[in-house]
Amino acid sequence: MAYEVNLGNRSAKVEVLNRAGNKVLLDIDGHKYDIDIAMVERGVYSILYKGHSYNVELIEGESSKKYIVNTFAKTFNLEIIDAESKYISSRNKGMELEEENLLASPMPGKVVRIPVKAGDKVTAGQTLIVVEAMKMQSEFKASHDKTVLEILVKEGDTVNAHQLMIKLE
Amino acid sequence: MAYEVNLGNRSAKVEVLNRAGNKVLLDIDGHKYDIDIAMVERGVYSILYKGHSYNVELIEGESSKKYIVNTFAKTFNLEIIDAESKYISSRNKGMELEEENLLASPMPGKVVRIPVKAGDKVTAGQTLIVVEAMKMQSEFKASHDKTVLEILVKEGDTVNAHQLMIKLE
Amino acid sequence: MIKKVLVANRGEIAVRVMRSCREMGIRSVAVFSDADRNSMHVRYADEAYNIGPAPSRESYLNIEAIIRAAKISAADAIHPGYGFLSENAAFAARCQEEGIIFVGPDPYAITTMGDKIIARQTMIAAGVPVVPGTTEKINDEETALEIVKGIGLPIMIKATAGGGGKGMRLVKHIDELGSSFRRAKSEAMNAFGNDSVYIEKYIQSPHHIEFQILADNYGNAIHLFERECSIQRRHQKVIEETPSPLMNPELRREMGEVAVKAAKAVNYKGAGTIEFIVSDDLEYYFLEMNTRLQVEHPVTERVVGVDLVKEQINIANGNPLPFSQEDLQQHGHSIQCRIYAEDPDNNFMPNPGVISHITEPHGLGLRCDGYVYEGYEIPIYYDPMITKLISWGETRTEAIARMKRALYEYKITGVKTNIKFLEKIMDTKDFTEGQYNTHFIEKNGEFLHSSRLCGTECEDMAIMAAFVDFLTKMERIQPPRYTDELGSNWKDFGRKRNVLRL
Amino acid sequence: MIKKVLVANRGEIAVRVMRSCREMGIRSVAVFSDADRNSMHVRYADEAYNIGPAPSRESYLNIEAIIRAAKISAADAIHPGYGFLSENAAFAARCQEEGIIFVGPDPYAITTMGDKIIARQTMIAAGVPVVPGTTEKINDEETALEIVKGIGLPIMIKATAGGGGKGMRLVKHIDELGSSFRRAKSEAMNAFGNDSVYIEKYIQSPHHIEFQILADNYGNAIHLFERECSIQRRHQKVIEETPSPLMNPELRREMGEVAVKAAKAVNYKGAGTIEFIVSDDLEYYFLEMNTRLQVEHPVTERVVGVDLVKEQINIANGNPLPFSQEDLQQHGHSIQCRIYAEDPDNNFMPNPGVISHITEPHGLGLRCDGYVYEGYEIPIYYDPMITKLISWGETRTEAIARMKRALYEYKITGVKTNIKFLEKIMDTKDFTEGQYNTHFIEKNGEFLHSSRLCGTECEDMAIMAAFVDFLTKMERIQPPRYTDELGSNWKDFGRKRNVLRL
Repeated sequence: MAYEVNLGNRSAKVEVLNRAGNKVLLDIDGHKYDIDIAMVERGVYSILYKGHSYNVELIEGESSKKYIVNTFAKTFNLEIIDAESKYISSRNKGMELEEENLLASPMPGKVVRIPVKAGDKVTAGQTLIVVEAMKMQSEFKASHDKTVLEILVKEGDTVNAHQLMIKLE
Repeated sequence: MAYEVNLGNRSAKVEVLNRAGNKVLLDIDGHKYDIDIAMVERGVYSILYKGHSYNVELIEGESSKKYIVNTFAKTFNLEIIDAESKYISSRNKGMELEEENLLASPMPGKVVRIPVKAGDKVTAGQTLIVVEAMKMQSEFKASHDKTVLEILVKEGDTVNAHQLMIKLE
Repeated sequence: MIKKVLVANRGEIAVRVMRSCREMGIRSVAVFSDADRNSMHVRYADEAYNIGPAPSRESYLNIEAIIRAAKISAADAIHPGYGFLSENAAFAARCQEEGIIFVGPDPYAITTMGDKIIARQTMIAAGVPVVPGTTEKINDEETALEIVKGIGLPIMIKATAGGGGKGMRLVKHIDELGSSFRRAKSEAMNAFGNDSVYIEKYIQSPHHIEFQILADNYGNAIHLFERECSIQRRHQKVIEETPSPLMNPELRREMGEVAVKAAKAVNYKGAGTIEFIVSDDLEYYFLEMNTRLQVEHPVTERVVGVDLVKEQINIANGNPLPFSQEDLQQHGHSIQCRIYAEDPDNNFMPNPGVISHITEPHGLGLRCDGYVYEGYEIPIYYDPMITKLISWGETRTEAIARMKRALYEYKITGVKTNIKFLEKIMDTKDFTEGQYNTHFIEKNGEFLHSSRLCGTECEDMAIMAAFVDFLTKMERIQPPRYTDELGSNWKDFGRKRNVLRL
Repeated sequence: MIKKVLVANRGEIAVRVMRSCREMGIRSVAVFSDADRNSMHVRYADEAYNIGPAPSRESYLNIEAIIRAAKISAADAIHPGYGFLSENAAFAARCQEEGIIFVGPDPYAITTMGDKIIARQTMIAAGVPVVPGTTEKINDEETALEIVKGIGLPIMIKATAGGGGKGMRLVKHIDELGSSFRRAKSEAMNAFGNDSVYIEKYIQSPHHIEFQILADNYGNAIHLFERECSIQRRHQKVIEETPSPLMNPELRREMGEVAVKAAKAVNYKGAGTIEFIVSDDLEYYFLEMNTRLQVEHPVTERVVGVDLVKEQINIANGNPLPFSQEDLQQHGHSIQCRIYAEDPDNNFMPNPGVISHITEPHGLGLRCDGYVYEGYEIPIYYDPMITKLISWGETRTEAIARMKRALYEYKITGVKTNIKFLEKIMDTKDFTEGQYNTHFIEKNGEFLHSSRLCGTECEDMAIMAAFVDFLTKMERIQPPRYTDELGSNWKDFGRKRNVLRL
C-alpha cells in the first residue's frame, strides 16, 4: 500500500515493495531504492545504499505519524498521511484560517508581561505578551488589527512549548 | 510491608516508612534513612543523604527482582525476596545439589572443542569443553569424577551467557 | 590548605571546577535550585545542598543561602565560577567575614573594575591606554557636545554600570547626539537603576582581544597570552581562539605587559582577564577587566598547558605562582565553539527542553566541556549554553578542520542547537582566512543562514527512515500479522531494547 | 593525491583512522563482517561494504574480499590499522599489484621484521644491540647446551614465528633445558605450524620500552621519543605512558638514534615502532619492530603534538616529512589505559554483551578513543578492547591524578570491564613512584585484586536504589492503587521517558 509522506513542502508517494530483515526495497515517487536499514540506537537509523553510509535521526512529534528528521545537511518536519490523517485534515480545512487567531509559545518559558487585556482592540505590531526563557525575553506581537478575545495565562505563569496563550478575533 | 533484600552475602530487612515525591524515608535493618532519591537516567539513581551525593547504577537481572548494582566502590548481585521468591526458593532447595552437574557458559562465545562424548567417564580436572570468546579460549573442566550424561551443544555452536552445555551425573 | 570547595554555580562550569578539585584530592560541594535536582553538578559533587527556588535571584544569587550551605558542609573555600555571584564584591566580602576563602580577587579589585569609569581612571593612572573619551560621568548634553568636538565622531555613549549591550548608543552624526544621549540615560536607568553615562570614541571594525592573567599574593603577575573573541552575536561571544590571527609577536609582548600592568594596578590576585579593543591598524585600548574565570578559558589551557582552575586554587591556598613569564609558551592553535540550545533560524531564540539523544565527539585534539545527558531537561531559567567544544591543532588550519569534524560528529536531538550554524562559520572564507572583526556574523549573515543542500537522495533517506520506523511501530501494535515479514533483525532489536528498558 | 581511503579494520582504530581522514578532506570506506553491521565504523564512514561472515579469517583477514571492496568503491589507498592484515606482507604486495596504495611499509620491511631470526640478523648487521643469543634456528639440544654455556642462564627459548607468548619457555636451571627445548618446539609447531626456535638471554626484571619512528620515501627518518609499556597482563599491554619514568635524556637520545638506525636498516617507510627490552641497569636490546601503527600511539600524539595517522597518509602520498628531529619535543606527560570488556576477578575472562548504559569522561587533558555506544552489542568474535582512555598532565603526577578522575567518571554497565582494576593500578605505590617493570601486575596481585571498601552506608545506598526501583516498577503495573503515593516526580519521569521512547 502506498502512503503519502510530507517532508517540509514536498509530498512524496512511498511504498514498501519487499523486505527481508534489514534489506528493504522501497519506491519513492517512482524511484526504487534497495537499502539496508538498521536502527542502531533509539531513533537513530543507519542506511546503506549503493555502498553509501547514511545516518538519519528521528524524533517522534505530537503523534506517531509526525517526526522531526535530522539528516547531516538539514532538519525536516515530516508527516505520514494515512486514511485517518486525511479525514482529520479534510475536517479541519474550514478551520485553518482561525490559526492566526491563536497565539502559542514556540518554546517553554515564563510569562513576564501581558500589556493587553481581554476585550482590547490591538493594532498590527502591538505587543501582546512577553515570554522569558534562558535570560532572553521574546515579545509576541499582533500580526493584524484584532480584538483580544481571551487570555489563558497570567504573568508569572510557566508555559510549555506550543501552549495556547491568547485568543484573538 | 518489610521485604528481605539479599546483597551479596548480606540479607537485609527493608521497609519504606514514608514517601512524598523524591523524599523517601526507609528503614534498613533498624537504621532509618531520610533520603532524596531521583532516577536521573535510565537505571541511574542519584541519592542525597545528609548532604552527601551518591550515584547508584542498576541493571535488571533475569527477573524483575534481581539486579546487578554498581556503587562507586563495588558491584553487587542483589535480590528482592517476596512471597513468590520464597516459594520458588523452598521448592528448589532439594534440587540445589544438582547444579554442579550442569555445565553452563558464563559468557557468550563459540564452542571450539568438545573432547568428550555422552557416556564417557571423566576424572576431576579433565577438560569437558572449550569455548572461545574474543580471541581467548576458556577450558571448562570436571570438578569431580563424573559421567557425561548429555551434551547439548556441538563444536562450532554459538552459545549465550548462562546457556546449558553439558549434563553430568 | 583547602580541603573542601563549595562551587556556587551550576552547568558546565560547576562540573569543570569540580573535575579539577577531584584531581587535587579536594572534596566538592554542589548547591542547587529546585530546577536543578537532576543536574549533572549535583551528581558529580561529593555533597549537594538545595539553596532555593528556580529563579536565580532566589537561589544562585542568594548570598545567605550559599553561605549557609558552606557552613553546613564546612567548606574551606567557595569557587564562584563565572556569572551569578562571581563579580559581586559584597559576596566576596561576606566570604571574608565568615572566614571562608573566596577563590578570586579581593572586594577592592572587584569594585574598582566593576565600575567602568573608575576602571578607566585607574587604568589611565597606571599608564594603560584606554579608548579616548571621558573619565567622568556626563550629566548634560553640552558637555557631551564639547567632548565629541575633542575626540571626533563616531562615538559610543555607554552606561557606567553597563553590560550586555544595554544603555549603549552609537552616534555617527552630530545631530543624533542629543536624542541618543537622552535615550542612553533612560535605558541605563531602566536596566541598572543608575543613569550615569560616559562617552568613548567608537572604534571602526573593532577586534575583541583579551589577555589571560594570573597573579599571586606576593606581587607576582604573569599573562598567558591572548584570546581572540571577535565572533559575537547579540554582544555575546560564540567562537574564541588563540593565538589571534591578528596578533604578531611584538604586539603580543607589548599587550601582555600592559595586561600585567593593569592587573597590578588593582593589586589583583587570582585569574583574571583584561579585555582590549583592537583596531585594524593594531591600535589597542583597555576595554574592561573580568575579575573571574572566563567561559573561553579552555583555549588558553590547551595551548599554554596550564590548568587555570588548579592555579586559582593554588593562589587561594597562598602558594606562589609555580612559573615565571619566561616558562610559558604557546603550542599550536586552539578554537572554542559554544553550543547553545537555541534556534539560529529564528533570531537565536532559546530552545530549552528534554535532550532525547546525544552523541559527543571524541578523539585526538578535542575537549568537550558540557553538562547535559540523555533524558535531561534543560531548565528555562538559566543560560542556553549547554557545551563548549574545544579543538586543538598543530596549526590554525588543522584546528579548524578538527572543529569541523567534531561538529559533524556532535548530534543532539530534542532541542534545537546552533551546531549547524557553527559548521557554517567554519566554512566561511573570512573565518578560514582569519580576516574578521566583531561585525563578522552581520557581514556574513546571508551565507551563514543559507541552508545546506539536501538533494533528492538525501531527502529520500529521511523519508525512508521515518517510513520504516512508522511501519515498525504499526507492526508492534499488530504483531501476529507482520512478525514474519519483519525478519529476525527487528525481533532481535526488540529483544535487545527490552534488556535496556527498566 | 589520496582522495579515498578504505580502512581494512573495525572497532576504535577504524573510527580513529576515519577521523583523521575526515579532517584531511579524504573520504573513508568501511568494510564490515556480518557481526558488524551496527558497528560504529560502518556508521562513521562515507561508504561501507560487507566482506563476509563474522569469523575474522572469513572477513577481516579475507584479502580478496577487501581488495574487491576497494575496487568497487574506487579507493586510492588502504589503511590496515593494527592487527588483522596490518603486518601481512602478502596483503601489502597484493595492494601494490592492484595499484592501490598500502598505507604502511613495503612487503620487504614487513617480511624482514616479521621473522624474528632474520630481524635479529639484520639488526646485528646494522649495529643495533640485540639480546645475547642465537642468530640461527637451533635444531638439536647439544647446540642449545653449547649456546647456554656461552651466554649463561637464565635463558628464553622462543619460536621464530612467535607471538602472544606461545612457544616461549624460560629456563633457569641447566637440567630443565632438554625438556623445555622439546616442549617449546612442539608448542611452536602446534601454534604456528613451524617448529623453529632460537635462544635468547633472559633479562631479569625487564622493562618494555619502545620508540615511535616515522620515515618518508626520501631517506628521512626520525623518532618521536619513547613509550613505556611494561604494565602487562598475559603478555598484553594494559597501560602505556610517555615519557618513561626509567628514561634519562642521554639514554633517550641514544636509544632514539638506534631506533632510527634500525628503521633505516630495512629501508622503512611510514610509521613504525622499535621495541626494546631494557634492564634495571639501563642496558637495552632490540626486541622486535612493529611495522604498523600501535594501539598506544595516542600518548605520543599528545606529548609530541603530531597526528600520526595524518603523517602516515602524508608519507603514503609521497610527501617528505614536514619536520626534522630537532623540531620535535616532549611536552608534559601522557598515560593510556586500555578499557577491556573482561572480568579482572575471574582471570580477565572476556565479557562480551550489550552495553546498557555508558557515561564517558570529558574535560581538560582527556581523550577517549572508543567505538561502543548505548545498545551496542559487543560481538564475541573480536578483541575485547572497547576504549582507550588517554590522559595528559603537565607532570606525571597530574597525568595520574587526571586518569584517576577520568576512571571515576567512566561508567559502563551491561558488560564487565577492567575500569576498577585500572583505578587500583593508579593507586599502587610502585606505579605512582614509577618503579615498575613487566612483573608489576604479578608482583602487586594481592593489592590489585583486593576489593574496594563499600561500608554499611554504601551498601545501604545500593539496597535503597534497587528497592525504590523495584517498588516503582510494581506501581507501574498497578497504577490506580499507588499513583497518589508516588508524588508528581515519578509521574513526570514517566512522562519524560515516554517522550524519549519511540
